[in-house]
Amino acid sequence: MEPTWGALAWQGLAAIVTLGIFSFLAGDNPFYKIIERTWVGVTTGYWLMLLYHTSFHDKVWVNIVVQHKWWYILPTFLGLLMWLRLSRKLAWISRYALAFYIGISTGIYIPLAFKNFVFLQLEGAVRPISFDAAGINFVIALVGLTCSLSYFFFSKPHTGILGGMSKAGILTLMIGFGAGFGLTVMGRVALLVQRVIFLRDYSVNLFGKIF
Amino acid sequence: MKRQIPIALVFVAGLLLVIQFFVPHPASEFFFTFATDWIIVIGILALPIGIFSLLRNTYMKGRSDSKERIYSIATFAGFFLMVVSGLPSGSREAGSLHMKFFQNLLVPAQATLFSMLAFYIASAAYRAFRMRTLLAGVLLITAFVVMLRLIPLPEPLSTWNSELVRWILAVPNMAAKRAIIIGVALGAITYSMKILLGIETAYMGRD
Amino acid sequence: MANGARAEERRWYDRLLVVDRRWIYLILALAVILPAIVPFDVSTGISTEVRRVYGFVDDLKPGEVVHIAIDYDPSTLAELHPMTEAILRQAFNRGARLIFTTLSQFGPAMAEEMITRVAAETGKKRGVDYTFLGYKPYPGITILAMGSNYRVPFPTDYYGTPVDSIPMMRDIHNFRNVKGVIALAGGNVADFWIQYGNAKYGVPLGLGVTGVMASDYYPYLQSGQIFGLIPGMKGAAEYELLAKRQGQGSRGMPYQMTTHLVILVFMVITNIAYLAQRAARKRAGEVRR
Amino acid sequence: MRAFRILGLWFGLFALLIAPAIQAAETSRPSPADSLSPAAPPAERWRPPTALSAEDQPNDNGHGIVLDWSLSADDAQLLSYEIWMARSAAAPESAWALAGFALRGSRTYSHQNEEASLKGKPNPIFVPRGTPTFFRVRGMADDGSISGWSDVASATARGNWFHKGRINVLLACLGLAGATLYFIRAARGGRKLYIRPIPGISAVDEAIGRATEMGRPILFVLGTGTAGDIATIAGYTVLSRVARKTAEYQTSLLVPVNEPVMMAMAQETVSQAYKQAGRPDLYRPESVFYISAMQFPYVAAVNGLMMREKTATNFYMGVFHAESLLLAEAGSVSGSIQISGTDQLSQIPFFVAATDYTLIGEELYAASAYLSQEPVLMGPLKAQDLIKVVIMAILVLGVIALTFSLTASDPAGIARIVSAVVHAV
Repeated sequence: MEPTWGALAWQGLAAIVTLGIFSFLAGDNPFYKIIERTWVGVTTGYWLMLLYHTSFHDKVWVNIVVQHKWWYILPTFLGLLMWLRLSRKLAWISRYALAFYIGISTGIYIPLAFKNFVFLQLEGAVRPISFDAAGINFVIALVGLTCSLSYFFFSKPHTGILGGMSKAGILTLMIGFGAGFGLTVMGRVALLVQRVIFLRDYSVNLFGKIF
Repeated sequence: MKRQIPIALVFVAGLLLVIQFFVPHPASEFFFTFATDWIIVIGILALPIGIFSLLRNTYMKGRSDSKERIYSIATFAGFFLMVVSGLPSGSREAGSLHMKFFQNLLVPAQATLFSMLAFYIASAAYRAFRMRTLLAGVLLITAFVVMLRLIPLPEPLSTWNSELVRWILAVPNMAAKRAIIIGVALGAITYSMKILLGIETAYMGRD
Repeated sequence: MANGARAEERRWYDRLLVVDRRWIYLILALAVILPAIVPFDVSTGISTEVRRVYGFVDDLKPGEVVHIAIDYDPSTLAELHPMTEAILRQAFNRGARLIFTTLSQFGPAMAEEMITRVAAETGKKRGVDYTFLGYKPYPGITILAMGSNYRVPFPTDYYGTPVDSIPMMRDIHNFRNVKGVIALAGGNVADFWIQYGNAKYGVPLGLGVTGVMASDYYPYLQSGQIFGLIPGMKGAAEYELLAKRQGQGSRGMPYQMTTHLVILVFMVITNIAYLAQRAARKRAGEVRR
Repeated sequence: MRAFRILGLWFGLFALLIAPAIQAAETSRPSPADSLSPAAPPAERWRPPTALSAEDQPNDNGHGIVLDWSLSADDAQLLSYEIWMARSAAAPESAWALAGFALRGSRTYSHQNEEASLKGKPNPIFVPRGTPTFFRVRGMADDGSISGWSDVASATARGNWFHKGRINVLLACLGLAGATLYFIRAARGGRKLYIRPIPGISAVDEAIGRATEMGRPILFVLGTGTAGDIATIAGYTVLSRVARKTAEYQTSLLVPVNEPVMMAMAQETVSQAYKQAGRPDLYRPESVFYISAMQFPYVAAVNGLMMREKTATNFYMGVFHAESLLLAEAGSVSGSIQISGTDQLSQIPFFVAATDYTLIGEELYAASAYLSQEPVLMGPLKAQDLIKVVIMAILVLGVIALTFSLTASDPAGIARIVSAVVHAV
């Protein structure tokens, strides 16, 4: 299928952007800088319109004006208080909004973290030991987990038994980090290959059209 | 007044939401949805002050430094372009000018920056993976072994390697992950309690 | 550090350790571009778990029925699409009849595109050689229901045709009538297939999963609950090698190999240089003392 | 927490990129009423399940019913049980709807459904609150033959005021809160508390000193989480400390943020820190500035900033995603000293590899206590460690208890583990 000039022009923009960002690898340069600054402007505009059409419309406009849920005026008022930050004298009033923001966020987090991160992980880790190779691995993992946890002890000096355990713990953590690093490479390279193929296809299309 | 009341508000709001977790009743569900909507609404309405900050800084830079002017103009142009093209209600449909810029500027820029991680991984591996200490050595060797699985090796090395990788992922890696998850959760929970109790108030001005 | 810098001449290892990282970027870029210019194959060793899935499909006789579950969505497409395509092509070429389902919410459009494309290329007809039943929520219940009768969760296929009026489905009621299930999963749907499809109904089950997920499923291979496993892009490449038809899996492997190799070589070089520098400093230190 | 941010961006992206897929899925999904009715009336061959009873499901918001029954006498021949429901016991045959399946051998099923209508049509398997719902059960074999119906049972779903299944979480919360308060009191009462040094944090002062000597600015990145993420809030604490030092040394400080609310909080933090250092005159609100709410343009701009401003020291404290390495590598190109800390499991490896000091997970939260050395802040740390001991005890004792309860019924097990160990060695 022959691409149109219009499509090629839009893809050309994409290709220029791609090259501009890549040029940062050679160091900061005007090409990168102009792409970066345009990008920031475009994103901000895009984000503003996205929130305006979706979040603002759904959460503020529809709730108050369409569905008459008048109680949504309260958070809207708090949100507007944030604008007082533009004044040096009245900036502190916005702390009321910040207080709700922080209070609600942390209040939601506490019990949820206990349930999802502490109890669920414990459930996964407490199993009977089976008497085979899997059982041995399980014991190793259990020891690794206990030692790694002991590395995060803050209120006792890491000497003696605790010292030994925390050393074994940090070793386990390092193995985990190494594995995490090594595993990620494949996915990132796949992304890079996609970009390279995009550039190759684009140049093939472009020159095919010209000649 | 300037600080005590907000700190009390943090406590009250936080406590109510902790209690909410234990109440499955529909009234409590309603409260939860409403509370999370507060965060969303405050977040949306705060956006203008963020944008104002960006535009003001861009303007100041462009005015004070003639070399910067062209870049500042680029930011402004990009911003207004997206706002004007995004105002009509049909602007979010595929094929509109707004979405064309999204597709051909935002998306490729994002994908490119993301793909640059491949280069950065290589250079980080070169700089950081040196056998300075035992710990660095362990990190290095594990990463090496895991990456080696994508290199064709003669048998039986290849089988040994994949067995080893499998073991690393299932045993020590799993233990490390669990420990960090549990540790982070405990740390964050205690920290949250400090916030609710008004002990930790850096964000509101008392260290 | 200060000691080494004071040495009158910079030795090879000193220079290697502070090399400008643009050289590193350049070499990596070459490693990515090289396979695009000079195509070559990576002869990966083929693991038994992949070979077993291939063998299962290769043993199919014309007319035998296989259920292929495309249970992933566009977010894991890059890793799972290559293996799905390889399996479809091979199964169609063996003359097998295929039933497709998807239990992933965003999967249907993507699955349909792949199925119709491969079917068209191998000259297979919908309703005669294959049936695409479409999507249902609640994977656990759906799998249980399919085990009793495909018509319970899927009274019609993806296109709205009643299943009873589809020629190839006439003699097919449930898992007893299929030779096996191959589930390509990008999430925990694979667990449901093991728990319900295999454990409850005993249907032979092969899995294809993403690279990161794979380590969770090897235990089932040992216990025999799944007959084979294709892990990620590398697994797909192995499969394509067995099928002797190059696809996206094996096409991606040269890039992966060259880049991984470059990074590994970097790691070796930097350590040799580092150890050499350390040894030299130690010697210098001893002499001075 | 991140859900709020996702709501904006990803909702939009999804709608744009995957909307066709969703639509296809939607159109291919018939309503449950017609999807779950078998094609032809099957033969009734088996004996029915008996003694069906229904009850309100506990610990829910009032849309769940729990059923119990006795197995059919032909359970061994069956494949599964079908659970059907209706709005009244005398409802006509066509008004009954299939609510779910339970496998052969199961005696209980809980049905929960909160959606009153599906695509404009009333949902036949919706469980209303406050009015009774009626159920009956039958068996089904794999050839499609069925059993007779059980009796009809009914129950009324109600919302509950306390979730009994979450008692463990409640106890944990109370326990930790109690221990925290106790240790704070103990510390205030003069009890000496120790805190182990955290390498990344001990390096903070030195790193700020270096920037001052070089006359270059300090960069503080709070990550790409939201203003309310606990890790971000922990970031404010470190920022507060750094800002006080920069005020004392008169070093310039740059805090680019990616969320307006985060900007407000960071401004509060920095301005207070300057006041505490006695230099409110040096504080410029512009030093904390907003760049972009989207992850990658934000990173692009911060990377540019590092290069152009030649920042001497970079701090990364908060929630980080793929940008961790993008920032850390750019920072190392510009020759900065870098100190990082995050709670994000998948990004810690990159920070460990590419920055000079890393606060691993929990260390980020302990940083504030270490920085201030105030007893009020160190008390909670002690409580946290106490809970950790409890968790380790549960782990080890739980595994031992479970293993022994199994070996008690299998005495040969001990011998097998010995032989397995010998084999492995």
